[in-house]
Amino acid sequence: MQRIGVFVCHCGSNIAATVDVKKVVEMVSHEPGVVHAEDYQYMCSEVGQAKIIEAIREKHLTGLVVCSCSPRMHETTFRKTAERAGLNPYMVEIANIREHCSWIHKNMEEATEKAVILARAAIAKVNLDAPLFPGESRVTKRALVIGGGIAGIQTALDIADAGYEVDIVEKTPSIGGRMSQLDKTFPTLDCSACILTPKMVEASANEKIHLYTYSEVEKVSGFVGDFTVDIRKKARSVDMSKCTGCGVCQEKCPSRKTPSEFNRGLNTRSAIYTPFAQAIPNVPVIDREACIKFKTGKCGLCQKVCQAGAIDYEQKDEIVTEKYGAIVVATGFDTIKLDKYDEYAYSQSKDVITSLELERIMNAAGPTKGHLERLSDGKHPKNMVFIQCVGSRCSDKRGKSYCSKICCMYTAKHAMLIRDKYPDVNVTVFYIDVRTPGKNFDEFYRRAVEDYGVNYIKGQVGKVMPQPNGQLLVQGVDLLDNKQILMEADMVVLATAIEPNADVRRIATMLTASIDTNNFLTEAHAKLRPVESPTAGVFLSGVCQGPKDIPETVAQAGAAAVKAIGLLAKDKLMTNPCTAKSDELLCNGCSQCANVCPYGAISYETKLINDHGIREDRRVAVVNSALCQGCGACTVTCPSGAMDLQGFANRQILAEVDAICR
Amino acid sequence: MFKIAKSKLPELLKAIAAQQELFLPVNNNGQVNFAAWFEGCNADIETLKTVKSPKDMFFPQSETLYTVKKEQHKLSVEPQALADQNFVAFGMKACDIQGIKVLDKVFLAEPVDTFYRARREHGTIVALACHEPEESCFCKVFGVDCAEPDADVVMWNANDTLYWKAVTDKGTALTEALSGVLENADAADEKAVETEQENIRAIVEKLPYTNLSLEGWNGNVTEEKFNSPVWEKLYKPCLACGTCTFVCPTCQCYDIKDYDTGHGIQRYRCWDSCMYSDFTMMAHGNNRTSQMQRFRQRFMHKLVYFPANNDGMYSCVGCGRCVEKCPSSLNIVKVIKAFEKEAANHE
Amino acid sequence: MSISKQAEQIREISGVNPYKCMKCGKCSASCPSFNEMDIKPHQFVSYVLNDDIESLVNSKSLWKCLSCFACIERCPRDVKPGKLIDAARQLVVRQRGEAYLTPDEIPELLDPDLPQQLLVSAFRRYRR
Amino acid sequence: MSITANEEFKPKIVAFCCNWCSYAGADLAGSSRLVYPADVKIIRVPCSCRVNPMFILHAFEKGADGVILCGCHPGDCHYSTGNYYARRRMALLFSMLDYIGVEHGRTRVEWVSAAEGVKFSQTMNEFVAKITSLGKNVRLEDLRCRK
Amino acid sequence: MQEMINRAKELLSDGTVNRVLGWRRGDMSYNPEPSYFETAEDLDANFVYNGFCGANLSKYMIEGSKLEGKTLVFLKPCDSYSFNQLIAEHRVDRDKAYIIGVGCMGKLSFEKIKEQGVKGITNITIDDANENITVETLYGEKTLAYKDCMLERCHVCKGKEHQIFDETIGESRDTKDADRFAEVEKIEAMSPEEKFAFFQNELSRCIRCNACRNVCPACSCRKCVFDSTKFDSAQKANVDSFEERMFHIIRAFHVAGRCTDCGECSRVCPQGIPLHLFNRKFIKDIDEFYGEFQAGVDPEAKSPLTSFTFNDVEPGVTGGRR
Repeated sequence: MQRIGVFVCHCGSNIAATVDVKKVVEMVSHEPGVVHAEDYQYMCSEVGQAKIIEAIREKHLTGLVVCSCSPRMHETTFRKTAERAGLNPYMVEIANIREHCSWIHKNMEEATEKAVILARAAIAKVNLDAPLFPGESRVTKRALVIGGGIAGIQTALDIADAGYEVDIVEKTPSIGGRMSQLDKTFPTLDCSACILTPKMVEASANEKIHLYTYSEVEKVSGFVGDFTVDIRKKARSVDMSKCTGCGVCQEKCPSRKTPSEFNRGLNTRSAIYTPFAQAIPNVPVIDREACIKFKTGKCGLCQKVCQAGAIDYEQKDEIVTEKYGAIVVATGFDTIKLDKYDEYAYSQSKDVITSLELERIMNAAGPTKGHLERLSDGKHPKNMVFIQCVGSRCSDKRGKSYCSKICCMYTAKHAMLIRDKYPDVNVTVFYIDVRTPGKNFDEFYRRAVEDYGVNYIKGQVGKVMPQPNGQLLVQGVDLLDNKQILMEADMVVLATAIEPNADVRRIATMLTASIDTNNFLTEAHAKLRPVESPTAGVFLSGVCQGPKDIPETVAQAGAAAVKAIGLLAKDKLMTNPCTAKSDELLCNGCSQCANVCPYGAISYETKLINDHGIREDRRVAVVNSALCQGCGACTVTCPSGAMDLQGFANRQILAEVDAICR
Repeated sequence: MFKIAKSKLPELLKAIAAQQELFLPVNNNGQVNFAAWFEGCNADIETLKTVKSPKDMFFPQSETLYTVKKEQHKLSVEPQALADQNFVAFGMKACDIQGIKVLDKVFLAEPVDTFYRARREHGTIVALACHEPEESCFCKVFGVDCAEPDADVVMWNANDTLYWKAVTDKGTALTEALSGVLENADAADEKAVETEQENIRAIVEKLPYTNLSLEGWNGNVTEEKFNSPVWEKLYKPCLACGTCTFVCPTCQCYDIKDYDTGHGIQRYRCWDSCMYSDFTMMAHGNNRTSQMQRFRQRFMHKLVYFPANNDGMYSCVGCGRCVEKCPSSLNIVKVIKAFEKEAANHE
Repeated sequence: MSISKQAEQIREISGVNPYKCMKCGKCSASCPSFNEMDIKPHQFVSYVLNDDIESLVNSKSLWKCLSCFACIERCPRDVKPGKLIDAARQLVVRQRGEAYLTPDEIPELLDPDLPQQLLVSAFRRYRR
Repeated sequence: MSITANEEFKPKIVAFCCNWCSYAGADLAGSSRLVYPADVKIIRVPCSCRVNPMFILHAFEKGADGVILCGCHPGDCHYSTGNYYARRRMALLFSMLDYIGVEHGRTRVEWVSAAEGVKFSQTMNEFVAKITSLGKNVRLEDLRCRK
Repeated sequence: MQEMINRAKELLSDGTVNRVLGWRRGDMSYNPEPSYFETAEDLDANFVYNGFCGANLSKYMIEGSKLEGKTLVFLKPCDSYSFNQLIAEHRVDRDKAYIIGVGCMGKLSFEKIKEQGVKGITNITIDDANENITVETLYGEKTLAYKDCMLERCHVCKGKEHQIFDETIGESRDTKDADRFAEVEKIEAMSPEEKFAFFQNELSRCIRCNACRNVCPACSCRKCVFDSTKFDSAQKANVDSFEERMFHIIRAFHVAGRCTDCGECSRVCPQGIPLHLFNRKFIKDIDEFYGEFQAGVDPEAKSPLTSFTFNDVEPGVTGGRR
């Protein structure tokens, strides 16, 4: 049995005017475990706290109940008071007799009775309280960034800038990501490469940053501050230390039929390749699927022409194991597949293209060397139609329910660039809504209409029909005119919805980070913690969390970096002791608790258990108190009651219920 | 001897209920159990076996022992009043009555269980001979004659008539109080009862378990049976539920628990089952740890320990409820037969 | 806002939630009978929402819809204007008291003005 | 003990409130002096997902007349997903209580944010009125707990 | 049956399995028991498979998984759902089991036979076509239609497809002739007073023997909350009607989303309480609220109570319906 002291606060007249505090003191003094009860004007004052300390020392109290204002106000105060008197701070419970009682009730008798009941509930809870101690864990001062696009690069640069080591793992042979595929960027029309390349160079030159390109995260274990990650460095077949990046191998390679990933399959590349001219590192890889040497054993031309002797057909995948304190996910996006949107004839005509493909066509390093031409016959188009919201804002099963956010702006950009460079081309844009929230965004869109004469039609396209003469017949509607429109076009550009990179599912599972129904990674709080994952130590950067344009991505990348730096700056992590705890003897190992844990705090171990004389190996749940945030979802999922929450234990809550109902 | 047409059963019951509290087999949604009589209840004396044995008329599944009340700082203890109303247990079978005798050995021996004794003293047992014994019955093995139950009053159910014979003073007193509804029986009726008894005994001879042998269970066999390897094979299908114990007429183990009513404590006892993992889990914590041990306990108790302490009286009465009700079809007969086979293999 | 019984019936028959419409116009863009209609497919939703079922059932569109299902297939919001207009037709047919025709009753009821499409649509609806 | 006609029925109501939204909402109701009946007693839990159906049945067993669970609005859970689990659990539990014949309305879930002091107080007023109209909980109480 | 014995003997002798988990012939026609077999002789003499082998052997594989080597286990179609669910919960080890899916003609209920006025059974024979059963008794012989003697669960059978197996033996017959949720719907249509009276009456017979819990493959807890002191819920007697209600509601809740509707609870209840009505209510609700879900089909599937969608129904809004 505890030795409990009850302290009833008057809070001036805030409580005492409606609650008979003397009566409360008198009533609770009869409760089991209560050895001391007193009231005072202001319990939170220095004098009030001194009274508490004195009582703890003199009456050897083991638990405190303070009947006062909301615990949200002074729970911490009184916990510290208890600690000063040598009592475990978690042996304190607050009965909220101000906000929940005196302030809302007028009748003194009624309010006093309720205050007594609230005090009894708190006493019942303290009776079952146990001292709790925060845990400590160390922090590895190194961060991992998964994804080497603009989000990953910016995060890495910011973390490195603060003086911490940071590794970037990039799946493709070069960092740069989606942004490296873009031609110009809105709303200022800078050349994408001109602003991205310096960042890429900076990242590769920074001695705190280590790049793992052509590599993938294979396995993640551990938890916040102490992750262990296996990284698979795929065999490049080119020795990075020897290669000078001269490019002769790529020129000589006889296998040239592989569709270029970088150019979205609009042209081909060699089997040994760097994705694009400014690639970092500027070291090619051999695509073993396409390479004649690997397929037939004959060829080896690249090895012969390489003066540096960098070609190494024997190279194997390598697993590197590293430790990290924080992980930033920056896996980016891709455009959705259009196979379910046959009405736009994407698969039927080469002249129906996605906007990202148009970026490559417009780019001087692209498949058409920057000339706007039809891919079917190389002719210069006269009429171009842009269709918005292809797969975005679709609540049916074909598309995505969300707005992809960037399409309105890039379509305005495309329309404007085309009209600027080729004033002879008529550009029509079919839109549902034009969404331009952003600094100088609406002005940008209006310029396309007002200064460049782009024809914006409010309405959608129902069908694109390729004609025998190579033209595309577009059937749409002008809602403002209430007319159906049939027009011929030479090219149709689809503002295709974006979706998280396909790898994100696998990565989220490894990190036990949660993802939503659209595969976007979930943030810890939609408003207040937008760059943190609910899994402690995991941060989100860029489009993996939700659609974003470049400025937003860069801003979020910086924010994620700050959060990671904040974590890395700590030497030790103190953990909240009100965490879940599993009773090994009762645990079934059924995994249901882990299924509901938003933090991935629960893992399973096979352990030798001695259950009253029966010794056997059992699969049991283990809660990592560094990760557990104490929500209690697992405790209710656990059918055997093995899982309980310290500080809010089952029996404590039941005791409160008993005290209220009796 | 007396008699009454079976069609007049409702009147008989009403007449008894007018005198005393009456418990009898009542059909509730197809399941027959002993329950308090009420006007219009679905009395069923044709079903041979009630699901639960009638033991809870004397030893209820749960009963309050005393109550502690708390007001401010004061505690007061209120003892539980003992049963003080007479009641009739109507339609009990011979095996169940033998079950009560087993309970008597436990609860009426020193120290006497006053709750049980009060109920025994106030209860009048009106037995019913088993008109059509069933295949799961093996009361004869334990010396029970289901054609002639040992009770305050015995009834036979034949020829659409209930024949009524008072045996004890209690029985006679009840019979006298019912003179308004019972008719006097004549010599032909006496003859009919004899015929019914012969019929019953003839069927009993044909029952599949009637010749079950208890050889090898008497005498000083504790060590031998306890250490037998047979248990290890036998217990495997056991689910560790308490069905067998709760339908059994002789299982007498109980647990004592406190219930927090919010304004005090009610101490009550309730049936416990040796099949449960927390059986005899007391402060020391060293209860039987494996289901094999718990399983063994139940049968060792019935067939070895109990007779050893009670002049050879087995605490199984052959009612066959466990044969019918065990979810995994285990029962005491299979246990006895398994040991018989084991013994045969050894020879 | 309380809605009329007719509007409610339309919603019930069609199983369409008109509030889901985002007014993109893809239905009208897809409709092969667009030019013959007085009320355009993308407007159907508004008429139901505005509870003007009267205009809808008296419209030409009711009988011009081919039930080709292009709007139903392509609607990105699962609103399916085709189902709405079909439901409006059901209303009219039911009001005429001919809710449950058997195929052999049809020939004598045939009205020269009745579009074949309606029959096709009705069979589609009741083919189970 | 039976309730006589002239004795006013004072329901016992247990309100489980999550620490982050609803408990703060109740605090706001308090600091805004928004009156609701004293029959409501609040138990603080970290999250609505901490509330085990057993707690609710236990409250009824011990004589509560109504139980209400308040949590953050769906999507606003401090722990991201807790209230979604709570919502499923309670939907099933309440449906079961309905199914076994407990009066509809003895249990309730309400999402109350930290800013919704008014909603908290209104909800409690409504709930107390509902329970008062339903009367004493006799279908789920343990008779031993009666005085 | 002979095919099963032969195959079991083969697998025993070639060392694939160390033992066989099946049904052992009882001393009455109707009481075979779940049992292990380790020798060919034992199998020949005592193995049985017929309409009375209703027991679901999946749960025995929890202990079976701890034994040395593989165990050959015979699973009926409905048992295989339970086995899958136990795999999902890591309670059985797939690698420790060699599963033979056995055909099922519907399983028989001793209670249903007795309900038809049968007393003093001495022998029961089932005809080859499984159309009729002949009951010999001390009081004469009686022929009953197989269908009339089937367990309730077989009338609402989920289908005779095995969800998991290494091989299958024997034929099955479709026995479904009733709607699985008809009984639940009937209760849902009652007034609250009628519902309360219905369950009050049914549960008044509960003796807290725990047979329903202990036979249940979903109730696989090492220690049930009702046996532990963790919740102040340790209860074992029918002291007051509340406790039975608490027990059965919480039991149903704990298995909600995990219950495969194998029907064992109702089969074993000595008091004939239709316990499946609780579980099936939750199954029906889950189907209606969150989309159709059958536990035990896919061990990888997330159970409805450990997942959610943003637009789930609100608690209580579905209530109060009649």
